[in-house]
Parts: sequence; structure tokens; C-alpha cells
Amino acid sequence: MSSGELKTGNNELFTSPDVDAARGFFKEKSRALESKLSTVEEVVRTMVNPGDYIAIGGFGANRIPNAIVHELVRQGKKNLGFAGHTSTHDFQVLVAGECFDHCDIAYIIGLEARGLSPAARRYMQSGKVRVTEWTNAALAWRLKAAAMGVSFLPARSMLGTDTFAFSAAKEILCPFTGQKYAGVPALFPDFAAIHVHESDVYGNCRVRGVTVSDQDLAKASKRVVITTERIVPSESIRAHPEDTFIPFWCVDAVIEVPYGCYPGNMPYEYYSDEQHLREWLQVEKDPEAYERFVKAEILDTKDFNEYLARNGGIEKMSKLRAIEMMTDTE
Amino acid sequence: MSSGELKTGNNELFTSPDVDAARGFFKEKSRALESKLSTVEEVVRTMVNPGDYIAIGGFGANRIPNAIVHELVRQGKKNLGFAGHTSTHDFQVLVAGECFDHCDIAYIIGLEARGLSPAARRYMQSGKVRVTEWTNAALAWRLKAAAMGVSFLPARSMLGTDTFAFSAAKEILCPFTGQKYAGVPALFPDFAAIHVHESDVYGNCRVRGVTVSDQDLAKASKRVVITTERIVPSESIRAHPEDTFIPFWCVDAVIEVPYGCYPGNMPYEYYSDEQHLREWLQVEKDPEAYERFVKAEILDTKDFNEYLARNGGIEKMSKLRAIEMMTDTE
Amino acid sequence: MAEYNAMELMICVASRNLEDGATVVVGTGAPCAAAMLAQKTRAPNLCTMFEAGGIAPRLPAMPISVGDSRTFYKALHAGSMPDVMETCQRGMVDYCFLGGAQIDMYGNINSTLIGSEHHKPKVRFPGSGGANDLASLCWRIMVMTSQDAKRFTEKLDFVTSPGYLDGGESRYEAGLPAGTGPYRIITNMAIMGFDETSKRMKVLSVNPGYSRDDIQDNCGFDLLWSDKLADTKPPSSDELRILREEVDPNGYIIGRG
Amino acid sequence: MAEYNAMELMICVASRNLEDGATVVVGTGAPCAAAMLAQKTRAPNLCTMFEAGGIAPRLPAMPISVGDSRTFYKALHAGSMPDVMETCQRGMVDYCFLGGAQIDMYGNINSTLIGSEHHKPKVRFPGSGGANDLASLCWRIMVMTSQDAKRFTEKLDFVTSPGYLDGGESRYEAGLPAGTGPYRIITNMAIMGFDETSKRMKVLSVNPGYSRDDIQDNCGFDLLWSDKLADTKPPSSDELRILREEVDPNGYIIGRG
Repeated sequence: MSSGELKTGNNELFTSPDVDAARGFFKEKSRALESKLSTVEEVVRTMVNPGDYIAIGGFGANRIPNAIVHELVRQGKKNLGFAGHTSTHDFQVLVAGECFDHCDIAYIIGLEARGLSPAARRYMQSGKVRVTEWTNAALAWRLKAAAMGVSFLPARSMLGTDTFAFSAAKEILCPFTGQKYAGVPALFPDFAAIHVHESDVYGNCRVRGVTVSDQDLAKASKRVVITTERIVPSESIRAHPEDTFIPFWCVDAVIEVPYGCYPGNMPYEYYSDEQHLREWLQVEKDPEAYERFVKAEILDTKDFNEYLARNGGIEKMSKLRAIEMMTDTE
Repeated sequence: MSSGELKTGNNELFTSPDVDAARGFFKEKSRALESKLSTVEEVVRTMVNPGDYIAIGGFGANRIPNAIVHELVRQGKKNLGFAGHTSTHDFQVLVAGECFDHCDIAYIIGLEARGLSPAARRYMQSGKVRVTEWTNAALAWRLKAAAMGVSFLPARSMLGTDTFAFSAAKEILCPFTGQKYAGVPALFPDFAAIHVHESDVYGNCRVRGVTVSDQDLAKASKRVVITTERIVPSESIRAHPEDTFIPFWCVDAVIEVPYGCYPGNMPYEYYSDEQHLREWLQVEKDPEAYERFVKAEILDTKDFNEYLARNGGIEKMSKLRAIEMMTDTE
Repeated sequence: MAEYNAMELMICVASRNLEDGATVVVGTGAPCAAAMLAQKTRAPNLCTMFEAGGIAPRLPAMPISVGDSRTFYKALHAGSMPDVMETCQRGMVDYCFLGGAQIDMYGNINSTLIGSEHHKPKVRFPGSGGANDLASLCWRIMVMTSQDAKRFTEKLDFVTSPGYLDGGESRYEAGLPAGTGPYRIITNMAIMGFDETSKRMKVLSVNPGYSRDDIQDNCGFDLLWSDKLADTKPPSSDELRILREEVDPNGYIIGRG
Repeated sequence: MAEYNAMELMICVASRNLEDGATVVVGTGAPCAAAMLAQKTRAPNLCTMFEAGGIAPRLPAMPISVGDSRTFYKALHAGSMPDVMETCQRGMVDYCFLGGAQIDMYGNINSTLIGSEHHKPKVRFPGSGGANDLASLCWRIMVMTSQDAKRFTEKLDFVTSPGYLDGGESRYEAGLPAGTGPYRIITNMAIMGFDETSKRMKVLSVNPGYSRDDIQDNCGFDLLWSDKLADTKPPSSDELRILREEVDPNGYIIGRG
């Protein structure tokens, strides 16, 4: 193919990047400063519709809204689209429910230094999932485009590779310099869940440590649920407006979920439960044992608190907190 | 003109949006974590070259690096290009020295609710200045494009207006949706000065209140000087990495300049000196009186501290601080 | 009935157009006063945004700059200028206010210059600032201005900010967001909207003390007239009291009336 | 001379390529160890960046995720993923490290899949993650990997991250930034660079205990050989001590060697 010809990625674009359509949605979205307190059960039941495209905040196992991820499995949500952006344990849990059947991929299957998830790998090799390739930055910029209210952004990655060929990006030229770019289309997820350190009842929230693309994700998504370690008075938000990470008008529901990132790492709160994460990776090797494990840990538990209790409860959380604070003596 | 034809702004593009050229500069820019302490005199003497395109942080009279702006006038810098982005008092001071002769315009001449600057208006009506029109968001996005390392971004403003016709933007179509956008070219200033609340000697700095586009400005600019109300220990930066507004590798020089935004408003520190700003606007009406004023206030003062002393010194600053803290009893 | 001046009337009328739970980008002066009045009357949860980044502050006093400390005082969020503009571009901002030296029958506004030579104008104004952006990106654009035939002009010297451009669908054909545009032009004499099809300025309501002739005589182009032409409801005594005692006790804005 | 394993050698070699005052994006594992070793030996002000946003932390322990708490511990800045990627795209990041299942003679890397059906591969890997971005946007790409003829292959099943693509100028013709590309491939057997013109992989230095034949036999394509072929300098006792006692005292990485 000559270098003068503009190439186009061959795979499926799962969501529309049309900005006027998105504006139509955002026009109707409530901006009222009113309490949005809800429950995990209610949010997943009412805010996640069949065929919805969803995205999960945080990075891998760090600051993920795991109560929501579990509930998606518990309520048997299927046929979702998923943004496989810096996903690790969240991806692994969603695979346990086979919740999605189409997926934008930047990083999937792996749990970084911990190794790969056998169950996630089996699912992604099964042919059951329609996939489109991207990169971490490409998905970050797709969310940024949506957050900015434009239908595409130019990017200098992906060019020349199969990652581009199996994406849904399009090569474009800069109107000023002629520079070639990968144009990446805006990604407006239908539903996003983000776990934070502190939020008021309106959804003004604060995070510390890893932020990834969550500010853009909150802006880009049509419906956003915040799970928070702690609800805080709105006056404390007003005392430090510079610290507000996501403003209330992006948010549709707020739920207090202490230890809501377990078994992942919540920065400045508790470290990841590496033993339990190893248990996941281990049990997945045997599909039947894995099925029993998922049933016991998620499907047969009433809620996320029961999952926490099964795995050591407050005592375990205190230990993980000690690791995070580097006050553990073991 | 038919709606199918892509229009192009007719005015001059003062800076190159070429990203590989910019990368070539950034490749050589120091990323060393070393002390960058300097002086206002030295920075303006060594870092501002004839014909340079400069940009000033802050918003109007709020959090502006006024010691640097004065020094540009004091050292008689001429023929500069200027980013007239949310500029008010800074613009007014630069006009006093006729420092620039080409200017990207979003907002100039005015001091918001305070009225218009007669001298700035005379200068901009004199025909001495080459100008290109933009908008606040367009200039913000031009800086963001540069900060992102891409040569353009799509924007939905300016379209259909003379602001577009007298800009250097170009209409482009979204490769995915066919949506028409104003493509705005990346803006890489040669020199930027930004005033902050706190910085360590390396240039890791924090601001509160108004941020405008200063994060993007620091990234987009080839040479960046930080003036800071206070130098703080680097350990205090490391204690709160979330609060670092600009990281050190963007910064070339750091100068402690207490009251460095006077007579403007430094959020949480001191309010603007409205009386002195009115004096500027008043004296400008008479060109000869204005010339004497500029000579006395800037050209004949040794440095910015002398300007502060002339206008009330510590006592005045304490009063402005009381207004900011809402503890003034007048 | 209470006495009031034109500025007080315009601010009261503007405030009634801001409903609770809406978002509005405001500048200094009259728009800010209108938003504050709305918050203190019928729209306590009107969310005010300042283009420099201050979101939903509890304004302790009238700001003198859209970026000054007061616009961040006990705010819910200190965003950036791109944040605010992108929130507008995404379609989350309902209202904005514009002003300018000239306005035409399609609600286009000039705040750039008078004259014909761009780099050497007869009179230079500040330029767009954020006006073109807000006029392009917010859902409903409002203008508060005094009315005379020089300001309400057939042809602008410079189209700084888009109204309905050449009327009809031309605004959307130019690429501007669907469904957006000028909404209310509030003057000392009348309240104007725009014809749905032609997008020409149309008088909806006549202010107390003015006639149709006054309004047309002080306009440099032919106005359309609503079939249901109304009388503008004057400020209530409650509105005036709150405006004078709580919103602008020093009379910085309404003093000029 | 001290004994050492292949992982220790690769980490020491990699660390020597990171000069003081440079910026490097690191992941977990060996690259992180190489950067830490460099900081504790000759490059105290090497600035480490993690793609999730942690900048120049004082790592209290080996991170298990590039986004975990440790990557922000006493950091100078907690940026975002777009921040870091855009800093790379702007040209401010000197080095990055990549790994993968396959690498070809132009330094292209596969970390996506083995097989021919994209949605139903024989073996699925994590995909690009940030690898393609870093390989596209940083100035110098380094790879640490064990060497065998299956991994060093003539043709990749999937080009996840760009090396020099088809060689010559093809990387830049594709739109990737001028002057960037694979810099060093560090294996248990050798250190490779790339020919300036053809952009083919070229052996620069042979590791202790290996021969030219070993290196070529464990490579699925024809290697070029430097005119000034060198012997790789083994780890010094200082390097080994610091690596074992300070960088990875639990042997998480070098234990696998």
C-alpha cells in the first residue's frame, strides 16, 4: 500500500462517535444538585440496559469499583460491550459472568506482574467475543475526545501496525502540516462505574494516587455511578474546590462502599490482597472448580459485604491497611 | 460559498505547529532534577530572544507573573509575538513597552468589569500590530494540542463567523461522522511565564484557584519560567504528589517573587489593588502623562520590589491580603 | 408598584429565564447579578460556571473578573478553562450571556471592532474572549443590552460571535451544534426571541412604558412581532428587594441603570 | 568474578543505558529493577515515569502494578495516563522498555496473539496495553528478553508495537515521530542494536559464555554483526550487591533468572 493512501482500521466500531447525538443525551441529563444516594443492587438493575457499552474506572486492580463489577455478574448482565482499558481484575470478574460479548481491547487477560488469567484467556480464545484492538493511549484519547465533545482526536500511536489494522481508527492528515495521524473516534460509554476515596451525596468527589483516565471517563459517559470509601459533607468539598476530581453534574448515583476496591489496591487506604488474587488465578485453571468458586464468592453471596466477610472481613482489611501504611510487621 | 466547501482563515499563523520540529526541541530540553533558581533580570535577559513568541500565565490580572511582564518592558524587549489569551493587565503593561508587534487575539485591551485600556486601544488601532483572531477556547485548545504533541485539534467554535475568517484556522471534516470542525493549529510558545503559589527549586509547583490553561501552557512552551510567592522544600511536594500542578521537567527557571501578581489578585493570598488599576486606566487617557507614569513606575524602578514599594509596600500588601481574607473592616 | 430602572428590569427578566437545576456560564456584571437573583428567588440550585474555571461558588461579593478569587469561593469545583469550554461543547451547559457593540436580526454579535481594516480598525474592542465559544456551544444564548438603532444594526462590522448567522439552517450548516442558538434578547424596551423558521428576531413582550414604535424606531432592522405579544411583567417588590439588598448592595451594576 | 544469572546480567546492561537526567517510562519487573539500579549507581536523577501517572516516586518496594500505591510513593507528581502518554508524544521521554511473545528483525513486537483468526486466536495475550504507544512515542525503545528462535522470528503473527516496521524509512513514512525507534535488544546471549540504514537488527556485543553461533542459532532470522563486535561487560560486584540487597531483596525478579 502506498504511503500516500490513507488506511482505515478494519474492525468494528461498537459505539457511535456522533457528537450531536451525544449532545442530545447530555442536554437531558440532570444537572440538579440533589442527593444521588443509591444502592449497588438498584444501580445495576436500573442503569445497565441490555446491550449497553460499559467502562470501569481505575487501573487494573487499583481503585476499581469492585462491588459494581460483582453485581453485574450477580444480576447476570449479558451481551454488554466493554472498554478493555487498563483492565485486569475487573476484566477477570466480568469474564466470570460472561457479561460482555464485544470488547474494545487495550489491555485484557493479564494481571500485570501477577500473570495471566486462564479463564479470561479461554473466553477470549473461544470466539464468543467480537473484538477491536486499540492501545491504552488510544482508548484514553477516545474518552478524552468524548469528554471534549468532539468526535475524534489525532494520535501518533498505532500507525503502521496490526494494532491499527484490527482497530476501527482511520488515518488522517493534519490540515496544517500534512502530518499523518491515527484518527481515533470519540467513545461515549453508556455506563461507567468509578470508585473514589470521598464523595458528597451529590457526586462531587476526590481521589488520590492513580487517576488514569477517570476524569475523562466521568465526562464521556452517559450514566455514571460513583462508589466511594466514604461519603463526606458537601461543605468539606467546598472547603477545597481544587481537590474536586469529578464534579456532580457528571454523576447519576453515589454509593458508600467501604473497601469497595477489595481485593485490589486503594491508594492510601489498603493494599491489594495478593493471596486472594493468587487464589483466583489458581482456581481458574480448573473450569469446574472455577465455576464453584464463582458461585460461592459472587453468585451465592448476598452482596459485596458478604464477599468481604468470606475473605477475612474487617480483620483482613486491617492487615491490608497495615501493608499500605507500611506498618505491617510480618 | 457552498456549505460543502472547506473554508480557511485568512490571517497569519505566527508559529509553526509542526510536531516533529517541536519534538526536536523537546528532545534537547533538560529533564534534569537540578536547582533552577534564577533572577527576573537574568531570565528576561537570557531566555527571551528577538522575535520570540511569548505567553503569560494566569487570567487577566489574576495570578499573573507581573515581575516578568515589567522586566520585559524594563529591558526594552521589542518585536515579540504575544498570545492575547485572557490577557488584561499583562497586555496593558506590555503595550506600555510596545513589546510585541504581532498578536494572536482572544481577549485584549479590556480589563473586564474595570473597563478598557485607552493606551492598549490606541496601540491596537495604530496599525503597528499584525493580528490574528481566535477565541478563548481556541487558544486554550491550541495550547492543548501542543501539550498533547499533536499539530491540531478539532473545535466546534468559531465556525461561520468573521472570527474564523480572520483567524488562521481551517475547516476540517471528521473522518468518522463527516461533522465539520474548525481545526486549530498547535501553539508552541517560545517563552512562557507563570506565577504560582508554591514551587520547589526544581520547578514542581502548586497553584490554587484559577488555573486557566496554565498546565497546557507549561507543557506547550519551549522555555518556561515560574515565579512563585514562596519556594517550598521539595519534600513538601513529595508529600502531596496529587497537588503538583506543573512538573519540574516543563520548567527552566524558578524565581521567588512575593506579591508577584500585584496589582492583580492572587487567590487565597491578596486581592487586586483596584485603586492602582484605576490609576493605570485614568493616566492612560493622556499619552504624555502616561509616558511619565510608565517611566516612573517601570523604567526608572530598579526592580519589581521597588514598584511594590512605590505603591504602598508591605502595608498595602497587608491591606490587600485582608480584603482577600475578607477580614478588612473598611 | 415599585419604581425600578432599566438595568433592574433587565436583570429581573433574565433571572426568570434561569430555571432551577440548570447550568449557566456567567460573566461579571449584569449576567452574574441575574444568576444570583435567580438563585435567591426561584432557582436555588442554578449552577453557575465561570469560564476561568470556578464552578458553583457561593459568591461573597460581585466578582470584578471571571477568574478572581470570588468565583472560587466555597465553590464545588475549581476547573480549568478547557474544562468549562469542553463541558459546553459536550452539551452540558444550558445558558450563557453575551454582550457586544452591535447585534443583527439573527442575533449575531460584534465585540471585535468598528471599521473596515482589520489590523487598523477605527475602534478596537476586546474581541471574542470566550463569547464566540459560549455562543457556539451552549444551548441557549441570552443577551442583555440597551436598545438603540446603532447597536441593533442591519449589518455588523465584524461577526464576532454566531447567532443564527444568515438565518434559516445556516447556523447548523456551518457546523455549529444542532439545537443551539440565541434565545432571548432582553433590552430596556422589550424581550425578543427568534422566529422558528427564518430565525429572525421577533418581539415577544413589550416593557412597561414603551410602545411598538419605540421598539422598532430604536432598531436598525425590521423586527418580527409575536402573535401573542405580551406585556413584560415588571420586577416584583421581592425581586427588587433581593436584588438591591442582597445581590448588589453597593449598586455597582444596578446603580448604572 | 562474581557469579550472576541471565536476568541479573540483562538488568545490569539495561541500567547502564539509562543516563542521569533522562526520563524513562518503566513497567513492573525487570525494567523497573533496571531503572532503580541505575538510580542507585550512576544516574541518581533518572526520572522514572509509570504509564498510570506516577512520576519520580521513591519506590519503597517493587510495584506489582504500574498503577499501584508504590508508584506514587513520595512521587513528585501524580499525573494521569493521558498526561504521561502526551508527554511521550510531545517528545519529552527518552526511554521505554517493551516485552512480548515475538520480535522480528526490525524490532517489531507481538504481544497480542498467536494464530490467524483475530477474534478466535490460538493463544491470546493481553494486547498492546501502553506498549504500542510507548514504542511509537518515546525516543529510544529497549527490550529485555530471553532469546530463542521461536521468539526471535522471521514473521510476527501480529504486529502489536512498531519497531522499524519494514525497515528503511518505513517507520517514519507511516507517520511515526522522526528519530524514534528500537535502540537496544538485551537478551541472555547478546546486546543488539539496529543498522542505521536498513534498520535490521545488529549484534553489538556478545554476552559472557555465548558464541556467535549460539546467538544466530537462537534467532529465527539472519542477524547483522557489528564491525566492532564487543564482549558484554559482566555485572560488577557493586552492581550485583545493590541489585540483590537494595533493588530486589526478595528476589522477585532476579530470583527467576
